[in-house]
Amino acid sequence: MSGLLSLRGLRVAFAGEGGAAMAVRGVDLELEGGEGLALVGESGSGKSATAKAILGLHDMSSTAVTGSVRFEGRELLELGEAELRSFRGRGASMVFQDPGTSFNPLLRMGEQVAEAFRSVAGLDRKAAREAALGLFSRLGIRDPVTRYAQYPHEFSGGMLQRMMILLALAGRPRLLVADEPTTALDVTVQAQVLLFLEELKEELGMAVLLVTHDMGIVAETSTRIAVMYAGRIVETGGTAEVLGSPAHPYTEALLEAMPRPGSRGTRLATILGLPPGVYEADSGCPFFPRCRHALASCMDGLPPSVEAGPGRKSACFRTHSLSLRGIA
Amino acid sequence: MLAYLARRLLQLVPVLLVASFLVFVAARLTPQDPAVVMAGGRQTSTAVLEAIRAKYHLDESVPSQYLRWMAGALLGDLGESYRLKQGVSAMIAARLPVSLQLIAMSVAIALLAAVPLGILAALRKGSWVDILATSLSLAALSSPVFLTGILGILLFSYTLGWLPALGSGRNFAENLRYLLMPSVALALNMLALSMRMTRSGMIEAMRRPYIQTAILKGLPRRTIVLKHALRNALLPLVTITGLQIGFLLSGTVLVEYTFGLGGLGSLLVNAIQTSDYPVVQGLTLFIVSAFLLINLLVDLLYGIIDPRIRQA
Amino acid sequence: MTGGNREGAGRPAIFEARLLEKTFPAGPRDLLGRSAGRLRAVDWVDISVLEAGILGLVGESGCGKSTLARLALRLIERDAGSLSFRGEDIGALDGRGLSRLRRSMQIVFQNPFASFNPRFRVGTVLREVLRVHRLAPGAERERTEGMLARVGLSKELLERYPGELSGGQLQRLGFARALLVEPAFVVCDEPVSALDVSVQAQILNLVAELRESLGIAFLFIAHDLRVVEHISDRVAVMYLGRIVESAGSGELYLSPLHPYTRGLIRAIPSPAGGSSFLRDRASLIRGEASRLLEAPRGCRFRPRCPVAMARCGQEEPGLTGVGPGREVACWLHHS
Amino acid sequence: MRKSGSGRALPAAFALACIVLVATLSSCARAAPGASKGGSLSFAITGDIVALDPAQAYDFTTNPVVNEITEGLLRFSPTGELLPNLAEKWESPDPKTYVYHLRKGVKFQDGSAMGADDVVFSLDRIRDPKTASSLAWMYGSVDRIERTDDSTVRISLKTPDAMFRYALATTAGHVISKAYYEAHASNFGKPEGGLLGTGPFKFASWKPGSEIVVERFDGYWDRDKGPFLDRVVFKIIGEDATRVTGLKTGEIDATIKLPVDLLPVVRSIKGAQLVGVEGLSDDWIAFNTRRKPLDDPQVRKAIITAFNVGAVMDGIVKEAGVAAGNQSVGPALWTYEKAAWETFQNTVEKYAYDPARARELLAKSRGAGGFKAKILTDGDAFRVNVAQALQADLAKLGIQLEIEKVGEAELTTRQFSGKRDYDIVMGGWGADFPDPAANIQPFLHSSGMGEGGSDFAVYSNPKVDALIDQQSRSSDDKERAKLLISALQLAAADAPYIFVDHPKIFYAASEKVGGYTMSPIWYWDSIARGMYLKK
Amino acid sequence: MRRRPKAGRAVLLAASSLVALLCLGALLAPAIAPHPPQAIDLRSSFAPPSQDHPLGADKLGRDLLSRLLYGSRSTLLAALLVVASSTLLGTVLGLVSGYAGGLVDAMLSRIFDVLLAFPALLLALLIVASVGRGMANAVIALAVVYVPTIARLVRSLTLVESRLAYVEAAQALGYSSSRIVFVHIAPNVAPVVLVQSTIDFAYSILDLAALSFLGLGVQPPLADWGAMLAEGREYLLFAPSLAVAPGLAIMAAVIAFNLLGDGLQTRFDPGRRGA
Repeated sequence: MSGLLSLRGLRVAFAGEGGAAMAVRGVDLELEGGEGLALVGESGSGKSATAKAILGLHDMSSTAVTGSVRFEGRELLELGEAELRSFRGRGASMVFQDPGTSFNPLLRMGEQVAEAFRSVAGLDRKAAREAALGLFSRLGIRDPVTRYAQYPHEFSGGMLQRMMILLALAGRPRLLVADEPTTALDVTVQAQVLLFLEELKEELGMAVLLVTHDMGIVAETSTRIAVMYAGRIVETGGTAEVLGSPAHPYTEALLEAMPRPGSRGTRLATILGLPPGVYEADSGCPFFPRCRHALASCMDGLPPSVEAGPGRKSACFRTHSLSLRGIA
Repeated sequence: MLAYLARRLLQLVPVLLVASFLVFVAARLTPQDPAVVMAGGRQTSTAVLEAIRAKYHLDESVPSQYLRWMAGALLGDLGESYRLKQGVSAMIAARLPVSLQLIAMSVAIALLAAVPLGILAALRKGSWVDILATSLSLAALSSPVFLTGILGILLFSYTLGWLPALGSGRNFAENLRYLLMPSVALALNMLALSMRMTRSGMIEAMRRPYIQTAILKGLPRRTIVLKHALRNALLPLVTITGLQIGFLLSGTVLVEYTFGLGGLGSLLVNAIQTSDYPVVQGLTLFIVSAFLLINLLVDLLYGIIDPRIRQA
Repeated sequence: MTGGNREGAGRPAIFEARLLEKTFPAGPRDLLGRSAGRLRAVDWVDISVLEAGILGLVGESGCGKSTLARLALRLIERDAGSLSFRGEDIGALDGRGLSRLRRSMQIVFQNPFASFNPRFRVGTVLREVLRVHRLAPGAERERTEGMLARVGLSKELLERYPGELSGGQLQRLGFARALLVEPAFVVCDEPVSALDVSVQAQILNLVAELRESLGIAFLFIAHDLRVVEHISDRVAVMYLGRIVESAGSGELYLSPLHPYTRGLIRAIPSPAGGSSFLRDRASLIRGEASRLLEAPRGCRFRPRCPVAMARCGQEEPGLTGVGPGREVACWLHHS
Repeated sequence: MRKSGSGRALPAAFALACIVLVATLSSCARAAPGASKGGSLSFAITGDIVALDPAQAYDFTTNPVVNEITEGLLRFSPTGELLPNLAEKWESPDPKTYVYHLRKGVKFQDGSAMGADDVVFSLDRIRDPKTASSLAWMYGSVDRIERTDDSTVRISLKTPDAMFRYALATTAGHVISKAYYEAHASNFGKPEGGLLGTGPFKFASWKPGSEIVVERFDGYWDRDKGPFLDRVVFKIIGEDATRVTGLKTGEIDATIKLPVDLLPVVRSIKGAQLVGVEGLSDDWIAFNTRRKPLDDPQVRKAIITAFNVGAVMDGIVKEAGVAAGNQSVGPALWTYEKAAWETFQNTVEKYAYDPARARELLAKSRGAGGFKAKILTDGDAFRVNVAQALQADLAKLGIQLEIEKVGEAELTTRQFSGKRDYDIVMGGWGADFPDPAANIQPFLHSSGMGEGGSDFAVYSNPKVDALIDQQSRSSDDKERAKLLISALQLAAADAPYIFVDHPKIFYAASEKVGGYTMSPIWYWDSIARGMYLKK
Repeated sequence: MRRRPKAGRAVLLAASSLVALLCLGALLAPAIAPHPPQAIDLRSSFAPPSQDHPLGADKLGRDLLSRLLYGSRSTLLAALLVVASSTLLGTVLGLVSGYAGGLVDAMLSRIFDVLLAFPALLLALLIVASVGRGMANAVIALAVVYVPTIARLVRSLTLVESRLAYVEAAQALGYSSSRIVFVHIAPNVAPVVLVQSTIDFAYSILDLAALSFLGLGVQPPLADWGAMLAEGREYLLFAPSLAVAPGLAIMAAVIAFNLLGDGLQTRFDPGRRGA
């Protein structure tokens, strides 16, 4: 299997007030070329930190990233600044959560787009301008020449995010990491942006690692899913399979907590308690205190990630003894 | 933009009016009798004192004196100095170049040193460069202008003889040498504050998502720092620059006094010490107007750098 | 509790707003600094909440939902329109009357982390409510502890500072604080949008339980139609300051009438993979809402509407009854 | 004349003796070997000039500049005698009439000739209250000034005035060009208008606050005496240390008015010359004799006796003044009847330092048991220091003296205002003329009690007034001395003042400057006229 | 990786110790000063450092060390008065202005505009020149000068706080305006005000020194450091310690309070830590 991206034992720790804040505690993940994988988790689960680590975007003066990030066989964590620079945008690229802050507020929009073409695609000044104007037109922007000279705050959020996506794709990367790309957008705009992303994915054939907290988005966009909890991946598998019959109690609880058609008038399932803090050391299964299926033995060390079906894994001691409910 | 400028200028009018009235009243609250001071002190006859009072309209009521003064001020005539018997406007005009050059040099020194230092300290946060720059800026921030001035004279002029201790040169080039020590003394506070501002602005800017976008574009670090981060980091610096120039205006009072420079600051101190009301009033009004205009310019500059403000 | 028809036919309204209007200065300013334009945040809105009912209000950001919430509580003053509580005109209340009203109407806010004064312990915050309103004198401790239990929190939290609590705990505290004055009507302004899905479920359960056991009526504001649908009896859809459709919750979801409502529902990504917009691209609403500075000519949804007609550019449709308990503001449904 | 420590007014002082302290070299003779013509000299003054106008030239910064440009009808010799200048000779046919014969061929700096019209115009202008000249009082007894012919001017007095004769040697007697004044009526004396006179240097430029430049006038009438320098630049430097530093670095060639504590520093500068002359100024402390308990002479005497003037001389004044022996008229001012003055000085009661006696005096006075009082002074370091010394001495006596330090202008106002709003005030004073009366009448005559007057002690003694009036009308210096001494004897019993010292003034220059000898009356005369730079 | 927070604590510790040292010096001056500060001994005029006068003596033979110790009392007391009064008044005005809005806010803001139109020291100079010199007047003048800055700051903080949900919640609960302003908002603006007033303390030491330097400050024989510096300046060329010692004392005090301000800022505002 010639994986596009392979994470092994990835750990990310930030310098925090109480010492090292362990945001990512050993993530293993595989991604094939052209594949759509969703990385799902609640806030603080470490999904964004994982995404940033792939692109080497952490501030190295205050962050420790260890483990292995292999991209097409190359170890990214060992790359120098120059190599990393040429990797970003061409090998893999990224889209961030808030399009409103992803662009420099003081520079003209056209210039910021053209800059990407110059740097990533190696175009000269004039060609970059042409490319940027072309990009504006492609987004259906009327009067692109005028809009070229406008500033980010004069564009709508949805438009900015689409630009960001195109900009990220300027160097034809094989992987696009999208970190909650629609969370800051309204639902109607979110649909437009997700659709746009989907079209591009089909057109360019790149792999997409979509970071999100919304199971709905996962179902709509990704063939595979990886569920994160407290800095680790607890379950992976095909989206339909995982949502239909989760193997990990956390996945199950997450799905049951969602309001859905027909849930009106019923009590939603809840997950009691809080996830372990970033400074807390491991002791047993991290989901143990909140797990309704937990046994006393779940306290005995970290549950290993085990095969839970074809192409599926789950990090639960009871993977094979539980039958969990999903959503049809 | 023009409407904005017009609105801002219009807003200055009431502020200036009230300020001018305050200045006028403040000058009149002083316990000194200008006629006696002007007479120089000696068995002056009452007739001479009366003549002096009549000549300068000191025998009129305060409101009428104020109206007379304001009417003149609007036409650019700020009255005549009691002590130096010259037109206040002309005195200001004659002394303005020295102060202007002093302030300009200070601003230049402060910013030219502060911005690169601030960037360096921010990029190497926590390194010895940062610690050194931060500590020196603290010392500079805490050193009184007058102390630096006299220590400078003691060291560089009196002991080492490297720099002229006093006065100004005959032309711009000569002035660069003459005004070096005064402008450095004056610039230190601003330098320190600007350095800190640049540093924190830079640290703040480097954390922004758009910097990550820039990194993603594979831009060289230089471009990221100078093109993307610096401009944003300079915004808070621009905001305080107006205020800083206020500090400089105050500072010239002390620096010009120490270095024997015939600028507006020394004029003001002398005028205050000799109860030369017309000079105190006129000069204060001038400085306040200049300060307000500078702040307006700074705001406009802010608008030029930040399109969000420009279009709001 | 069943999911049956709880649209409450026959129950009286506890809260009503009629032709409510609020504008804010916006746009370029003239020489004296006055703004030329006015942003029409809430534009002739009619809503009513029934006793012990839950009215869901849904709309995208900037549509005026939060302004409406603050107008209802008179935290900001309306420009025009009327407000009534149990038939009493509360728009005209003076300070004393307002203070009385505030024991009957309460509000819970979106951001739980900003909802509490970070300098005060939880216990202090809660006891202050009782003290200011002279409730339960001498029994403050019991009352606050009782209320904590009611919202599912441990009394140990009384000694903690808000900064030490999680978002979910704080949001429950928000309810506890609001409920201490024993209100009959609570406005919830996006109470779950800052919360993770597992915590969101706790709050939704809490609201349902409070209505059930205490008979409290709610105006529940959210941008997530799934959440609103889950919790409400009725749902009103707001678009750029105006209610464009209102209906019983299940009904609205099953057969939306207004093109905006329809688009909104279609745009919701579904985990069940049922109604994926990716497979039905045509129904997507295009473009984005932009804030209105002037009253529009024609329907305000027209620029984004997939089925706009000539008339939509001429006249703005009013909210019209189109069936039992159903109202919609669209020319398509005007007979 | 009011004397200020920090630089505004003159300590008018006249000395028969000029004490000269020479640090290194001092050249008195003109055209010494190695002297050269030309060159530019920079001279530091302590503040900006008031105006380029003799009518306003009444202080230590304005006078040195104006004196280079305009000149008086007469001038003083170094010993205080009147010498001819623009007036070739003069006579007083009767005590109320003075006639001046003008020197012929004197030209203004624009080449026009000076005539009687210019003289009458110049003197009348100073007299005119509208001019508001600080020197107008010198013409207080003048009735008429008239031109007799083109080279003669006649001045008639209303009453005889023993001191009028001196006025024409001061800036009050300086002659300006009438035509020039009329052409520059609006900006005369200002940087744009400038000043035109007959002096050795002509006005070139004035950068207010920085410097005034004068250039050599080649048509100067007294060509033998100067001018030699091409240019003199008066630099305005308020800070003493800066001035001395400038002297060291060579940016300053000469300066006047150095504080005593910097004198050793100046001496240590290689090649610097330093000269001090005894002025006839007084540093004085006045009791407000109308304020309780200071209205009791016993209280005043107790204070004087408790005040250790000797320590002040040693520790504060040092070489910058001579002890006054509690008298306003020092030996340098004994311009006539020297013996009589000397006898008086030796015999008069001085209330010398004696703490025990002070306690006795106070115990018997209205201030017994101690009291609180305030002393008013400005920020001048010398005065503040003396006030603090007095404060410490009086504390031992049980008198709590509070120091009220005000600005110089406020001190002036309160010293001269009719309200006399102070308990004790400290100041400086110098005679304008070389005559003992110049340091007696202002202090003691009750006419000075009102606004603008200099009777700082609010002292009023009809007998003293009568004696002073009588001497003023007399033209016999022997008689005048007798009358004045009698007045002083009466006043000594009342002890309205403490006279601390007669301060000196210091001139410092680099060794290359020659051709100037500082005289006690230097401030009424050109400094740069004979100056040259050695090669 | 834990360097920054530790450095922050170290800064706070260093600053507090320095401030404590200064205050201790001022409090214990009578006990530790070798001489009474006003004891004139003309024989010791300009005495060099010796056993008797550890830092030498001034023109009047007064002990420099003793005067420095006592000088710290007037310097610190004056600065404290300036900061306390301006902070109190500025905070109240800022709270009222920010919360009340409308006409009250407009009027107060215009007053602040006018006062802020003057460069700070210039305004102080003008006030002292008109009401008369002396420490009390200098303190009043500087307090007036500092009020609008604090008031502006508090006003903007109040505006921010007013929009926070906890304030709206208090309004919704029917709390009175004064309760909301003084019980709820005030404690939340307090940390920023505390930081600002610490920095203002540093500035007021400098400004008071400047006024004293220009002869507008304390009256002799009392001396604050500014007055000592102004006095010592005359003897700079031959007895530099008379000017340099008080100058350095001013600098040390200003550094201490600036540092304390930095430390407090880091402590209260962890979001901007290291910035």
